[in-house]
Amino acid sequence: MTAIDRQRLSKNQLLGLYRQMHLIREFERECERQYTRGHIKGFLHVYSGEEAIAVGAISTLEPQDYVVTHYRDHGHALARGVSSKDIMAELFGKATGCSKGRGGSMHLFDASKNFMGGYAIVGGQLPVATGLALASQYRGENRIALCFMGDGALNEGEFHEAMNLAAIWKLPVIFFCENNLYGMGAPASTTLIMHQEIYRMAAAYGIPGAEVDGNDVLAVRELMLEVVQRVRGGQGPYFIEAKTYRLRGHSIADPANYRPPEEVSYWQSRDPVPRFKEWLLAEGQASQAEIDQVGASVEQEIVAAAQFAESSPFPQPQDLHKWVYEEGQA
Amino acid sequence: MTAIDRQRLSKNQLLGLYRQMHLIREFERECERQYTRGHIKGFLHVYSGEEAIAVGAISTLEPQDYVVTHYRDHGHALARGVSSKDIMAELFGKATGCSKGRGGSMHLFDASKNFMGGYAIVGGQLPVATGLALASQYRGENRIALCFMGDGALNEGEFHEAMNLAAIWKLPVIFFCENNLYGMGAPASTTLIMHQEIYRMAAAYGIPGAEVDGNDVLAVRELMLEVVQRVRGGQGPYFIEAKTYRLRGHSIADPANYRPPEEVSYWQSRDPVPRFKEWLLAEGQASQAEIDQVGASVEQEIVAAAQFAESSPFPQPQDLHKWVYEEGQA
Amino acid sequence: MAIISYREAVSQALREALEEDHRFFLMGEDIGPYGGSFAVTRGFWEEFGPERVKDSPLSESAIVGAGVGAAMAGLRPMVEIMTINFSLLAIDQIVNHAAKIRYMSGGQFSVPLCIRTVTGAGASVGATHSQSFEGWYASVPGLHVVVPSTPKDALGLFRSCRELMDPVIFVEHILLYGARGEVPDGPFKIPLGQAEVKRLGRDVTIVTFSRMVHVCLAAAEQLAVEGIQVEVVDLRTLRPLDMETVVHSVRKTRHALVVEEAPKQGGFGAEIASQVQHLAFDYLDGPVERVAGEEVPIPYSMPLERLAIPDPERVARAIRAQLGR
Amino acid sequence: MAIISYREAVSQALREALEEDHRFFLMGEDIGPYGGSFAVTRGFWEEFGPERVKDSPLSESAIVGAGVGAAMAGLRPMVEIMTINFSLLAIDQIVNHAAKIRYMSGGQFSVPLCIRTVTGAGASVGATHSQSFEGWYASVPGLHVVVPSTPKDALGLFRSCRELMDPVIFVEHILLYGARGEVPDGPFKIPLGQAEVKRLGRDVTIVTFSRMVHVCLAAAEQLAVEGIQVEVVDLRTLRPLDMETVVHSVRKTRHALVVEEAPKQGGFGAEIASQVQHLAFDYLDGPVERVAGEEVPIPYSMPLERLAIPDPERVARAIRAQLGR
Ligand SMILES: Cc1ncc(C[n+]2csc(CCOP(=O)(O)OP(=O)(O)O)c2C)c(N)n1
Ligand SMILES: Cc1ncc(C[n+]2csc(CCOP(=O)(O)OP(=O)(O)O)c2C)c(N)n1
Ligand SMILES: [Mg+2]
Ligand SMILES: [Mg+2]
Repeated sequence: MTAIDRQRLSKNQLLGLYRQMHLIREFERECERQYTRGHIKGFLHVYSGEEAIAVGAISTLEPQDYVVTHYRDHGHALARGVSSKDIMAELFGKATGCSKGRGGSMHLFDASKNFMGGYAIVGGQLPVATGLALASQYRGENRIALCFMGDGALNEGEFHEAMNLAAIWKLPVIFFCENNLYGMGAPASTTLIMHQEIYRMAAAYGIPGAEVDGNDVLAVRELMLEVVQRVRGGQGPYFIEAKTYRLRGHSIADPANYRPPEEVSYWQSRDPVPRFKEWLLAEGQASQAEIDQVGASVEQEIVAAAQFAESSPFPQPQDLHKWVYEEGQA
Repeated sequence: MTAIDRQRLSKNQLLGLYRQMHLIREFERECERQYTRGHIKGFLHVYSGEEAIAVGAISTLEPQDYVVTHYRDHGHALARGVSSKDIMAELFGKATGCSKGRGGSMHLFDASKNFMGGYAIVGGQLPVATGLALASQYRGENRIALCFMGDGALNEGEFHEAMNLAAIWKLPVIFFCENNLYGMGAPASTTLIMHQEIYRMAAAYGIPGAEVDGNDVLAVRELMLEVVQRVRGGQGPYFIEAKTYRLRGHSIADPANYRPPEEVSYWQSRDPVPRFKEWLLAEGQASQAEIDQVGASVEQEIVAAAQFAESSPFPQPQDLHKWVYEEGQA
Repeated sequence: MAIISYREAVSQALREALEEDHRFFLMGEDIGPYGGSFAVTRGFWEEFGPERVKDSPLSESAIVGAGVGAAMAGLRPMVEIMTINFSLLAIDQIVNHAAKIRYMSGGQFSVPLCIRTVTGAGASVGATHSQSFEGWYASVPGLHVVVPSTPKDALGLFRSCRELMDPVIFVEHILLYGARGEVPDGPFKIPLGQAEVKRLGRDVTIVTFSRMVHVCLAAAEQLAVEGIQVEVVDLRTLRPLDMETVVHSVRKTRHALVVEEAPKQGGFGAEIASQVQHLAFDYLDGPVERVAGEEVPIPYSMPLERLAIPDPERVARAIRAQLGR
Repeated sequence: MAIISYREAVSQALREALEEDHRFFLMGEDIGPYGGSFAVTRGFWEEFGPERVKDSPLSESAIVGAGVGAAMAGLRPMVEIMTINFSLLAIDQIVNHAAKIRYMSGGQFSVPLCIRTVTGAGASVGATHSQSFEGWYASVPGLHVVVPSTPKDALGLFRSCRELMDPVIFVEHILLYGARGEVPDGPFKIPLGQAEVKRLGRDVTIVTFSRMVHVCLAAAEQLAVEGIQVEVVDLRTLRPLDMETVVHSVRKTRHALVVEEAPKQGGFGAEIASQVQHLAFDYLDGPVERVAGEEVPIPYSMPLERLAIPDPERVARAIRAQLGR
């Protein structure tokens, strides 16, 4: 991890990355608790174990860039700076939520952060991201679109169509595959021939592909810094595969019994959050006191988020039809 | 073309291949005439210029094998032995047609030949072919499915899904791309990054891919003989790209003005039908008299087909609802 | 008579097919070791093996298309599309291939393909995951569409579907899996195209299907207390559609209300209303009424979601208004 | 007043958008050098350049999805899906993204995307290429669905669509491109949600749209000779749906016939029939009748195809029967 030098990250910035990762982890823990208490409904897919990706990747973007992701989207939203209060309120179905309670866990949006949405049809977000990149190209802006997907998305036809379109039109989009080795319960090895080198599938579209350790926030950052520069420079799309692991089941309803215990414990030992923390300490980039302070501040933030969510009002019944169309349209 | 020795084709067999190619060419000419006379309606996409592919490829199959193709399907049907009368009657919309007048040019079927259909949604036939191969595998048969597609099909998501499914389940299916350099009016260079080496796209699925001169019937045959053996032997799917050219517009309504004249004349000089004829003559595999005899017999067949089509009855009005469901079902 | 859940009924129906006829096999996303996302196929993979319980990639179009091909070749694929929302990714294969190949081939090929899928809102899973497209499929010539509301209907109808030589969309409701009900012993079957009167009444006929049957039965209970006798007709299949049973009931009650979960405009309920007024015009004491989903994407927030789909109170209110009480 | 063709009207509408506002661009299969498969965009590529007339790969889902993204970013994409049949390959993007993003984002994002496509049977192009799915789209909250029958309507309605901040499915009919008609000079517009009485009559109201307007007008001509005065209401847009104009007419004529091209069961005509009987129950002298496509995939063979879709004779017969003449 000498990336640190090349990245010229200050101690503060490093601690900031750690804080985001820790925040995501704790946020997801709180979600699980709130789900059990019945405050969060429906599907709940947590991001625990994959924090290094969202944090590392999104930290390299500019505010004007677009972020698009799939339904496992809390981590990306938090890393993009969407307020934890607004996200938690959304999960509670409250009018103060980042999608005003209309979207729910799988459909987070925040226009003020160019957080263009969580998309719950697997693979469906890729064409949308392509269109955002197209708009940037069309207007001669230098915004890029960063599009996250799971390994499962590579099974879908839309992956193929979007990759091809982005390639042929040289669009400024980064396709970022979070390969956590499983779709829902099916290991990628049973659904994708190239599961061990997913990034190589990009070659079929003439798109450069690269692989990175998805549990190493600085490695993700390092690769992204290069890729962002290239894509912003007009050299067309890029595909990144980060190998990672979800430490929990597919959703809160899934005990994930289909996973071999050795596999789980191998990945637990590579848990990106403690791993980064230990590195910070070992390298003297942060003191235990600073780490503790981050812990306390995150805890406060989570408590505040849950309180905000709980005390916020539900949407008004008379607003049921609001936002189906632009105000004033049928 | 020393393929001839390896393929151990008798003179008779060689002449048979030539007859099929010539039949397709003349059949398509007749279609264009009948279209102008108003006997054929709707879309008419002729196969002229691509004869070496259907004839070469299908000649290597066994009767129990499945053939599936796209909407430009007259050539494949004829090469598979579907009667020219039945096809022409179909194009006339007659009750005696190979699809009883219900399908039309883009939807030819003949169960007796395991000709499983022309499919008119670009890319839609690939999953169907995959399913036929699956049935063979499931029952432990050694039938294979041969699935034709245009280069345009590679833009569609279904290409991707079917390739992946066939690969992951190791299905006995041959995907055969007829790369005639254009979709409708769009050159493949504007729709596919890999347009110059389409066969290499198969690598993304771990499927072996090979390229062949699609205007050389013996070359197509030679490659197919190898591939058929391999696929029948249970080694999983295979992808073939044959470069070719349609000598006419996309459909009869298309003057194809978008094509550079030099390109057209280059490909005219490689026209597979005269090319094979000249080779037969030059190699002493056929005499001019034999060629003339083929010409006469094909002419007779075409006349008979047109007469059959013209004199056949239209479907009965009371049969409009027949075959929506199995007899006796709502 | 045993009392089993809707989930168990579907599960049993599938197991019977697998046990009795080797041509049947299952194909779908996460139906293998995961056991199916609604646990319908739990244990199947272990029992019948990966060749007959085929865990597929996330490729809706390819698995439906592969089902079409395998059916053309003489097998009996049973394809699971995890929810009807995702069926939109395979709808081309369903509409242009499964439904049309028999016709377009002039009767040469059959497509005995069963597509099982899950419909419905009310589970707080948001707009993309809460839709009801069964009405669309019911408008496609060449398809059968089955929408069971009880364990008995699910099992009995599935047994009939197995015998069809044409494609079926078998639509289970996401909120019904836990519903329990009596199921006759023995190999009973329920033919397609026979609606069932789920409750007798003389004042008004409700025509409905799938989960809304239960919502309407609950409304009928409430109204019974007020002296209003509601007859509830469960269509059970949308294609074929049994209007005879419906009209028979409406001629008696002289009032009809159609209830469905999908948004009202263009919902399949319109077809029923249109046919009722046509076939029973002279018997109706007032217009055919409709209660349906609101004209909104289904909101995640539960209080809003509840407003977006019919519940017993809304149905009861509509009937009171209709009868002027 | 100029007399121009439907094709020219659409073409002019697109040209205006491209000329007047750089946010508009076209994207679609073979709309470039090929000129569009129905020649609507002939010459555009040369005139406006490949950046604004984007010839796309055969990737219906990707181009609609890209349209959604570009619209969210503030552009005004006009995507051509070559025919409505192929829209099934993009229907997930239309239904789950274009139609829902405003709602699911709590109003933060708009999707001002116009999808132009071509519907209809009668061109002898077989079952997969002859369908009419506009009714499905008209059942999706969040979409607008426009179905012009004349050059004037096409131009006037498109001008209104340009101003919308929500997605529109603009549905042209394959057999209407050559139809000619008067178009006012100047920048007139036709708002969405306003049906038009295309012919006045006192005996019966036909409610219809798209090409069937012309079929019904031809039937009305025939019937006029027999002394039957038919009023023909052209809905012009299916979502929003103007039932006021329809009901106003039916209250006068006391008879309603709904005509559409799609197969009858589950067709959008059912919605209209259902609403008419509901809104005009006391004014109707008999049930609302419907003439629609037959319950078959569209056969290729022309004599059969003719039987499968309504023609003036069938409409006239239905009206005679309805009026007992
Ligand atoms: C088109 C579609 N098919 C199926 C589903 C159901 N589903 C939701 S998540 C999921 C697994 C996705 O796996 P992956 O893309 O690897 O993401 P991960 O959950 O591993 O982050 C499935 C099958 C869906 N939402 N959309
Ligand atoms: C899904 C779909 N999109 C568009 C069309 C319209 N279309 C018919 S043929 C064709 C071009 C196909 O090109 P290719 O696959 O290369 O076949 P070729 O005509 O060259 O043989 C198009 C766009 C279609 N039939 N299906
Ligand atoms: Mg995954
Ligand atoms: Mg081509």
